Amino acid sequence: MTAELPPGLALQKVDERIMTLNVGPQHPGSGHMRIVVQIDGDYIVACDPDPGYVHRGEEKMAEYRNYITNIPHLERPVIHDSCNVLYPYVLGAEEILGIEVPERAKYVRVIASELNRCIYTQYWLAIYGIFLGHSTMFMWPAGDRELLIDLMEKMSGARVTHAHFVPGGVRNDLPANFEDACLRQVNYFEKRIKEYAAVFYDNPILISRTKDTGVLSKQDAIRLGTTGSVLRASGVDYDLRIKEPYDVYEELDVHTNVMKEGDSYARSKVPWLDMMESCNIIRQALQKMPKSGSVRTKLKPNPKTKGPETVYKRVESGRGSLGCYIVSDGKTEPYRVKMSVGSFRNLIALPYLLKGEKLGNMPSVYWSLNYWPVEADR
Amino acid sequence: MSEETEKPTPETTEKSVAKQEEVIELPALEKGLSEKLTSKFGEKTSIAFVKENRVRVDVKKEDVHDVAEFIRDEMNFDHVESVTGVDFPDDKEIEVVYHIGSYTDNSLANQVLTLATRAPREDIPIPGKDGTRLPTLRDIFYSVEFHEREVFEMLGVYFDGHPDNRRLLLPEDWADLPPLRKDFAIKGR
Amino acid sequence: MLKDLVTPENANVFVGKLGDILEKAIDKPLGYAINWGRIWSLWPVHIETACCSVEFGAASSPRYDVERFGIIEAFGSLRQCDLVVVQGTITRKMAPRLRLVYDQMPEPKYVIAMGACAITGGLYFDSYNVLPGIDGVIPVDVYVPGCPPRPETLIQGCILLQEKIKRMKARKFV
Amino acid sequence: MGTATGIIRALNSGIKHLAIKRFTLRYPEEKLKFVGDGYQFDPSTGVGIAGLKGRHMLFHDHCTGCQLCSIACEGVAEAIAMVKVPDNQKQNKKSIMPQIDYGKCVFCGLCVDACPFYALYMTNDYELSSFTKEGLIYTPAQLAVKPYVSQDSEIQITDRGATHG
Repeated sequence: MTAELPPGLALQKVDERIMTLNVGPQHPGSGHMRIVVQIDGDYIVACDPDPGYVHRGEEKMAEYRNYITNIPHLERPVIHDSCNVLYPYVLGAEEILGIEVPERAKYVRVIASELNRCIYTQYWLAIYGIFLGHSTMFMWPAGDRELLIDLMEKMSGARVTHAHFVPGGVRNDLPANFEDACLRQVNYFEKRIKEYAAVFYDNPILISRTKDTGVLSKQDAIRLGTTGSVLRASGVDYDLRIKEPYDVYEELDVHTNVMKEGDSYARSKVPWLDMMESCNIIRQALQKMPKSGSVRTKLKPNPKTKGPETVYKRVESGRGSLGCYIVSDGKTEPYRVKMSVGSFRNLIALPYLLKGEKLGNMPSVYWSLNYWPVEADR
Repeated sequence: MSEETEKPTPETTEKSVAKQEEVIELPALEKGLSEKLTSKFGEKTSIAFVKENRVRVDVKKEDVHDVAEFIRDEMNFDHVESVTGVDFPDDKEIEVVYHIGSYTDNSLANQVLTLATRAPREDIPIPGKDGTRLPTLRDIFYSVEFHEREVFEMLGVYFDGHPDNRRLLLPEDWADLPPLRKDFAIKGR
Repeated sequence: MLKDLVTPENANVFVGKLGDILEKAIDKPLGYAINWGRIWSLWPVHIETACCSVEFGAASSPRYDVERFGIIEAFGSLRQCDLVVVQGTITRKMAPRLRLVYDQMPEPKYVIAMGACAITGGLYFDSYNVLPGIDGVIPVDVYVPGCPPRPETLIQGCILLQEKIKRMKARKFV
Repeated sequence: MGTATGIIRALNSGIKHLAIKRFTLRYPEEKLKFVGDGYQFDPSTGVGIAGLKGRHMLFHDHCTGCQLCSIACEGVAEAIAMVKVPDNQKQNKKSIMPQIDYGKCVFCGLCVDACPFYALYMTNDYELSSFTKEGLIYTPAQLAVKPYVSQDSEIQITDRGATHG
């Protein structure tokens, strides 16, 4: 004899129990994207991310602009990480146009790139705090990030969209007394972020919300092709600053942080550890940087070869490996520019991780993927 | 384009010749990779170039599945970083480029293997229903799923065997040409 | 006497006239009080449309702290909001959603167009998927230029909006 | 670590901040101090001079009406339009000068890099909000005015945290 179900439940078929829920685009826990989730009670059965709300056609527009006017455009996908998102394009354009970069400019680029990585991660952490209902964790990172924004503002003249890197170096030299101010503020910044441990990372409330949710095993992280902090949180030691050093990263002592758990907690902790590493790199770069010299070589508008040429350059951005594929046909405009961005690559893990998860864990899993919708849509 | 980038043409200046010699010394590992592919597939693959950290292989669309399987199983490349579609209206072809990297093999960590294939291009595209088709690589590299969806909507290349060839980024009511084709003109250009 | 004046036919007109007289009588002091309340409790709706949301977040951060001006941090439920800060690009996919959000908000409601993309399309003047400014979708009260605007510029825009509300007729929405 | 001790530690680390100095910049009263007078470009060396990328400033006696700034902006935002200068103002050879629409400008500064005659610079002025779109269009006469910007405040790092003094 089978157990009798209550009359209401016995009549319901499985399909009727499943409800489709739209999360976003107007929702505090989704940002500028929509996630269509199917839930059975409290559990997510299927998830279908629907990006594209900020798809602006950057790649198409890049085909109509020359190598220098593309610069303000191609940094817009991630404005608070604009140096890093422009970096592979600039490296690729240098190879196509045949431009050498002065030594001092390389160091300035590395400092700017690391400062931007911290600025990006701080904003990401602030939003992670909001998603988890932890107001202090919005206020602290959002305030501390202003210290570094001030440095970038001194360096390039804009708060977030710098347009500072150009093929052949950077656009202007560092202002006077920049090194002292940078060292002072970076040291204070590092002291501040260490305080996050007690209030956030060791906080039992955070741990109970993020431990063992959305576990991505090492094999799956490799199979899904995830990148950046998501990959390193799953136990794969892969960082392009070490594996394929560009500019002057070879001469600097770079370490990466790897965690084995692969859950939301690890994915939220790895970027925080990386920020401390970035502070180390900035200090090293300030020390080794040539004290004077040229920062920009003259731009050549035409590619060095008249025939077709392809370049694929990668850098490690705040969200992981960021590649830029440039096809040139000898004209002053690139024939095709493709940005292979970390957010878009990590998006594939979202339906995979959310399946079987509780609906309440959705924000913590979603934002722990280090995802920035504008970048994924481009 | 592949033949032209393969070897320096005789007209190259002295400077680029000197550069070319430097490059030839460096990529021992890359040479090994390309030889591995040519010894297995022979005529089917053509090595477009061997640069520092970058090897590019051009294959026909019938062979792309076999070559990709060999790259994964025998050469330890395990994920696709990006899938790019490039439109060549003069050749009446659309090139689809897979950039394949490796996480598991430490010696291949700085290598990107570029696998390029070409699909026939139709002047009046009906995405999904015309002859612009390629076999999907999703059963080999799981990570191409969203990238191939993007190529489908941006260039109209249908991937046979892809489980989920739906629209991804463009608006739901998009009824124009696929926007990354060269004959799709943007405002005022 | 009143009973004779008011017939079922003209009752509506009569009540309306009475309301007009009442409103005119207390418009000035009441309107001032209502506007004062609106100025110091602007609730922006939590809709990020593009990358300017970074600087909107910075404006709520401890350094700039727009709560000093009565602009409370972005809020989830749009039924309780009266301010839309359009934070950047409106794509063709987002435009119907923005209109939907705007239509669901109760009167009175104000719109700040933040960033070059929201004002004229900015960098994306020739993109295939971006609207040339949001004027065609929703009416705009204050334009805040920049790409993205500095938080100071946004705060200045908010102060301008408060000035505008102060001079608005509150009666329209009573 | 137990749950109770963890929560107490978290609360404790937050409570310490009651004694820290205020970080808030009281914006309309105090304004940030920037490096220099704004972003400038030196065509003789080909390298810029660090500064804030704010509103432009046009030097009428240097401008020759060559349209290079307008061409540089063409691919970026089309914000610069060359307009006729009224007869009663300083003229140049073609009697055209740039007019900038700040509803389109993205403050990238590529127009400053393009100017070979030291005529177009950027200033520290960033307060450009307006009620109308027309109010965002700055004519050559408006661009010639040097903005008055009071800058007094800067981040200071003390033992009791960062503050704006």
